[in-house]
Amino acid sequence: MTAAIAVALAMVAITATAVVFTGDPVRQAVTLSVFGLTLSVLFLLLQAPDVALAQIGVGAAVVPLMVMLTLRRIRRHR
Amino acid sequence: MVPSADPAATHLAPLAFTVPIIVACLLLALGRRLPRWAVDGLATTTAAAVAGIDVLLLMAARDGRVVTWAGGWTPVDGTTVGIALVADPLGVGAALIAAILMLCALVFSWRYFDSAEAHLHALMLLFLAGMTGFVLTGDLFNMFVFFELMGAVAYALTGFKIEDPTSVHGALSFGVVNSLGAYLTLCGIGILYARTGELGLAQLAVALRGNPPEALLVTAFVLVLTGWLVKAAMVPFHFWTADAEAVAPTPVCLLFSGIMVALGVYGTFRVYHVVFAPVLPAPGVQCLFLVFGAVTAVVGAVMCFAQRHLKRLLAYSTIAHVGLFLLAFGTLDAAGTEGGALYVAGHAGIKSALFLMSGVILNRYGSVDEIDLHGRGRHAVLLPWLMPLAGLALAGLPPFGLGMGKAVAEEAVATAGGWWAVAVFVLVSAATGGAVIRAALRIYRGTGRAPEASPPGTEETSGTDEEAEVSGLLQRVPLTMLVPIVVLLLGALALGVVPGVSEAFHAAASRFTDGAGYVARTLGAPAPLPAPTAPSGWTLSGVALSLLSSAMALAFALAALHHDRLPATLRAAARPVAPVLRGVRALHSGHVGDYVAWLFVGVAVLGAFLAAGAL
Amino acid sequence: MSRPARLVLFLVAAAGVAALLVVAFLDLPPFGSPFHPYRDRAVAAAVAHATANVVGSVTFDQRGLDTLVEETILLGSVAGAAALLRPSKEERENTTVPEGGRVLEATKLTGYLLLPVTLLVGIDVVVHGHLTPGGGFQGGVLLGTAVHLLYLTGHYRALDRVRPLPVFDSGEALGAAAFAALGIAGIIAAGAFLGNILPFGTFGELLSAGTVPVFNIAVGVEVASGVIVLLAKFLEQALRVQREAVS
Amino acid sequence: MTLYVYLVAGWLLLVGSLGIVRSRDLVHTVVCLSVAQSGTYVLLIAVGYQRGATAPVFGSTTPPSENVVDPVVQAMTLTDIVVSATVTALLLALVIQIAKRHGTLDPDHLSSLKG
Repeated sequence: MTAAIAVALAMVAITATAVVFTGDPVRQAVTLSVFGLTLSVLFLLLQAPDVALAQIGVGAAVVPLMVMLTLRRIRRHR
Repeated sequence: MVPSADPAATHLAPLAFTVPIIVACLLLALGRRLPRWAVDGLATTTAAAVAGIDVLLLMAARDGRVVTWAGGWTPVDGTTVGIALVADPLGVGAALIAAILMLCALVFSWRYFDSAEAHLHALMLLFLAGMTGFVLTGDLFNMFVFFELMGAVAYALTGFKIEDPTSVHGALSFGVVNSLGAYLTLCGIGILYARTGELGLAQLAVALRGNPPEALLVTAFVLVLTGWLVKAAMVPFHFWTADAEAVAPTPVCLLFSGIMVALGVYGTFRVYHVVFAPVLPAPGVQCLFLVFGAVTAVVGAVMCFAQRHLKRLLAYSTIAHVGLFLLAFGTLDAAGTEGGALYVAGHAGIKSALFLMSGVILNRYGSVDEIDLHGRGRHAVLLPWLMPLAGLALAGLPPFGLGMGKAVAEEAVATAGGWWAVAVFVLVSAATGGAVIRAALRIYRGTGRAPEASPPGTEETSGTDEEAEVSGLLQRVPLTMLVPIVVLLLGALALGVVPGVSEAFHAAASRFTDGAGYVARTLGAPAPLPAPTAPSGWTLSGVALSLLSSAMALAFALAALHHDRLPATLRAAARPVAPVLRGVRALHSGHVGDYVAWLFVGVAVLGAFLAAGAL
Repeated sequence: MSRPARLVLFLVAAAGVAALLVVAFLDLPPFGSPFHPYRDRAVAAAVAHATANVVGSVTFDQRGLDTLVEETILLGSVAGAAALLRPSKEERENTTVPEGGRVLEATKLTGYLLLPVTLLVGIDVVVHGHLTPGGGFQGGVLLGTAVHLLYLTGHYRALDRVRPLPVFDSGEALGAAAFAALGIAGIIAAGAFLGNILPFGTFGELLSAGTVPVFNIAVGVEVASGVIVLLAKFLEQALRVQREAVS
Repeated sequence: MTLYVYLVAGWLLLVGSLGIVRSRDLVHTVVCLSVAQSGTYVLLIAVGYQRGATAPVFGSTTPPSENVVDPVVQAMTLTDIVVSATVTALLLALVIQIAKRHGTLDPDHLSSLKG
C-alpha cells in the first residue's frame, strides 16, 4: 500500500511539473487533465473516494474544458 | 454551565450574512424580470437591514461576546465538532462599518451604469456577506472560506467594467496574487491541523497551550498571516492594491479601500491574539509589525504623493494608512488597538468619501487625471470645499475621528516603538493628506501652473482614459451621489466629537486583545475580565501633533503646486530623491509574475524575521 | 523587472519559503499516524446522527457553515463569470446557432450512449450522498457536464434546446437560496442555525441522516445548474459572440 | 516517508508559483495557479491519512467500529476543490477579456498599469 502511495505521489509531482513546463496552453490543457487524473488516483489510494470523485469531475473534466474553450475563443479573436 | 446571553441574540450573527445571501439569490433568480428601481431598492434595503442586525448584535455583545454554535454543536467538556461564531464588539463594529459603507455605495450607484441583470447588486450583497462572516466566525478554516468568498466576488467586481483594458488587467493581478496568498494561508491551516487536530480559534489556542515557540509555529503563523496580509496590502504584498482599487467601479473602490484592507489587519491580529499570543514571544511579533508597518506606511505615502491618477493616489494612500494601522495594532496592547480601531473607523469615513468624490469627478469630467483636470472644476459648488477638507481630515485634522485615532495610536506607538514611530505617523499622514489637497486645489481652483503636453515616453498610468460609469457625462451632481459623501464625512466627524466614543472603542479593544477571555467564553468557561485600563481619547499633545500634520499637509500641497517658486537650496536638496522615487515606481510594474515573486520574498522575510525573534 | 531578475528573486525567496516549510514538516506527526482527535469526534457525531458517509456528515451537518459559504462562492463566481463574459458594447451575440463541425460517427454514438448513463449515475451520486461516496457537489458536476456531452455529439443546436439558460440561472440561485433557507429553518425548528431538523432515521438506509440528503439535493441542483451556466457562457464566447462589423 | 509526502505537497505549491513567475501566457498563468493550489489538497489529504484505516464511509463492509481516515480534511479539500474551479473560471473569464482589450496575453507586453 505504502509503495503504491509513494508511486502515485511521484506521478503527481512529475505530471504537475509537466503541466508547469508545458509552455503551449493547448497542450497544457491535456497535461492538466492527466494531472487531474493522477491526483484522483492518489486520493483513492489515500482512502478519500469523495474527494477523488470531485477531483475527476472538476480537475480532469470541467477545468480543462474551460481552458480549451478559452483558448478557442482567444484564437478565434486573433 | 455555559453563560448564555439572551438566546435571541445568538441568532443575529448567522442572520447578518444569511440575509444578504438569500436576497442575492433572489436578485440573481429574478433580476432580469425586475425593474431597475426594484433592484436598487431591494439591495439598498438589505444593506440597511444588515446594518440594523449589526447594531442589535453590537448592543448584545457590548458587555462581552455573543457566541453562536452553528448546527447547535455546543461544546461538551470543551470539545465539539461544530463551528462557532464569536461576535465581540470590535468584530461586530467592523461588520457594521462594512454594512454602512455598502449602504452608501449602493445609494451612490443608483445613477450607475448598466448593472448587467442585477449582477452588480447581487455581487455587492455577496461581498457584504463575505466580509460580515469573516469578522464574525471563530473558526480558522471558516475564516479561509469567507475570505475566499470575499476574494472571488471581489475579482469579478474589480473587472466589472469589461470594456476598460486596465480594469480586466488589474482584476487578474488581484485574483492571482490574492488566491496564492489564500493558498499559503490554507497550508498554514493544514500544518496547524496536523499538529493539533483542531480548526476553531479557541480550540487551537487550548491545544497549543504550553507549547514552546518552535519552528513549526513560526511557519504556521507566517503562512496563515500571508493571506490576510495580502488582503491588508502590507509591503511587499501590496502590489495588487493600486492596480485593483484604481480600476474597479467607484462604489467597489470605496469598499476595498474603506474596509476590505482593514479586514486583513483584523484577521491578522484576531489570529495572533487568540491563537498565537501565548506561544510566540510578544517582542518579536511587535518588532515585526513595527518594521513592516513603518515600511508600508512610507512606501505608500511616497507612491501616493507621486501619483497624478486620482484613484491610484487614493489607493496608495490607503496602503500608507494600512502601514499606520499595522503600527497601531502591532503594539499588541489595548491602547494601541483602541487607537488603531478608531483610526480604521475614521479612515473608513474619510477615504470612502474621497473615493466617491473621485467618482463624481470621473462622471462629471470624464477623467481622473489630476494634471489633465487642472482648473476644470472652477464652477463647482460644494466639492471645492469638501475635498480639501477631507484632505485635511485625512492628515488628522481635529476634531475628526481619524485625528483622535491618530492621537491615541501615536501615544501607544511612542511607548512601544519610540519617537521615530510617531514621526512616521505625522509625516505619512501629512504626505497623504497633502497629495489629496494638492489634487483638490489643482482641479477645483486651478492652482499651480497649467499643464503642458506630457513629454513622450513617460510610462505611467495617468487616468485620462478612464471610462465614465454613467451613460453620458453628468451635467450636475445628483443628490444620490452627494448625500453619501456628506453622510460619510459627518460620520467621521461624529466619531471625534460624540462623547463616549473613546470609552466604547477602548472597551472593544480590551476585549479584542484578551485572547484568554475569548477562548474561555467560546468554549463555555467563565471568562475572567481583563484588567481595566484607562481610555485615552483626545490629549493636548495629540491635538498638537494632529494640527501639525494638517499644517504640514497644506504645506506639502502648496510646495508641490508651486515647486518652481521654491528656494533653490530646497530644490537641490530634493534632487537625490528623484532616482530613488523612479526606482520604487519601476517596481510597481503591473506584471503579475513580479508580484508573485515579491509575495514569496515577503513570506521568506517574515519567516526569517520571526524565527530570529522567536527561536 | 527583467525576466532573469524576476526568476532569480523568486528562486531565492522560494528557497526561503521551502526552508520554512521543511522545518515545519519535520515537526509534524509522522505520515499515517493514528493521531486524529477531530476525526474521533466527527465519527461519533456522524454515527449519532445516523449518517453512514462521515464526509457527508462533516460537510452538511457538523461543518455545514463551511459548505453554505462554499456554495455561495460558487453562486458568486458563476454570476461573476457570467457578468464578465457578457457581450460588451461593441459585440453582439450571433443569433444563428452554429452547427458543430463534422463529428465522427463513433464519437456521436459515444455521446448518445454516455448521456443517459451519466445522467442516471449523477442522480444516484446526489441521492445517495449520505450513504456512499459522493453527494450534491460530485453528482452535480457529473450532471452539469453530462448535458454537454451533446456538444460532443456535434449537436450544439440540440444542446441549446435542452438547455434553456434562464431556467438554469434561476435553478442555481434557488438551490443556493434553499441551502440558506434550510439554515434559517434550523433556527426556527431546532433553535440552532443550520441545525439538523429532520428525524435521523435508521443508519444506512435511504431515509436517514436527517437533513443531510435534503442539503445534498439542494447542492446538486445548484451545482448542476451552475456548471451548465458556466460552461454555456464559455461556449457562447467560443462559438457565438462576435465583434460587431465596423461600418 | 513523512517528509517525502509533505515535500510533494510543497513542491506542487512552489512549482506552480514558479510557473506563474516565468509564464509567457496568461492562460498558462491561471493553469499554474491551479497547480499551486493542488499542493494544498495533497497536504490536507496526507494529514488525514492513517495507515491501515479505510475510507470514512460506513456500510456493510465497514462497520462503525472500524478505523477510518480523517473525514474532516476530506470535507476541507472538497471545499478547496470548489474554490479552485470557481476561481479558475473567473480568472479565465478575465483572461478572455484581456485578450480582447489588449490583443496580447503575454504579461511582458501588458503595460496598462505602471507606477
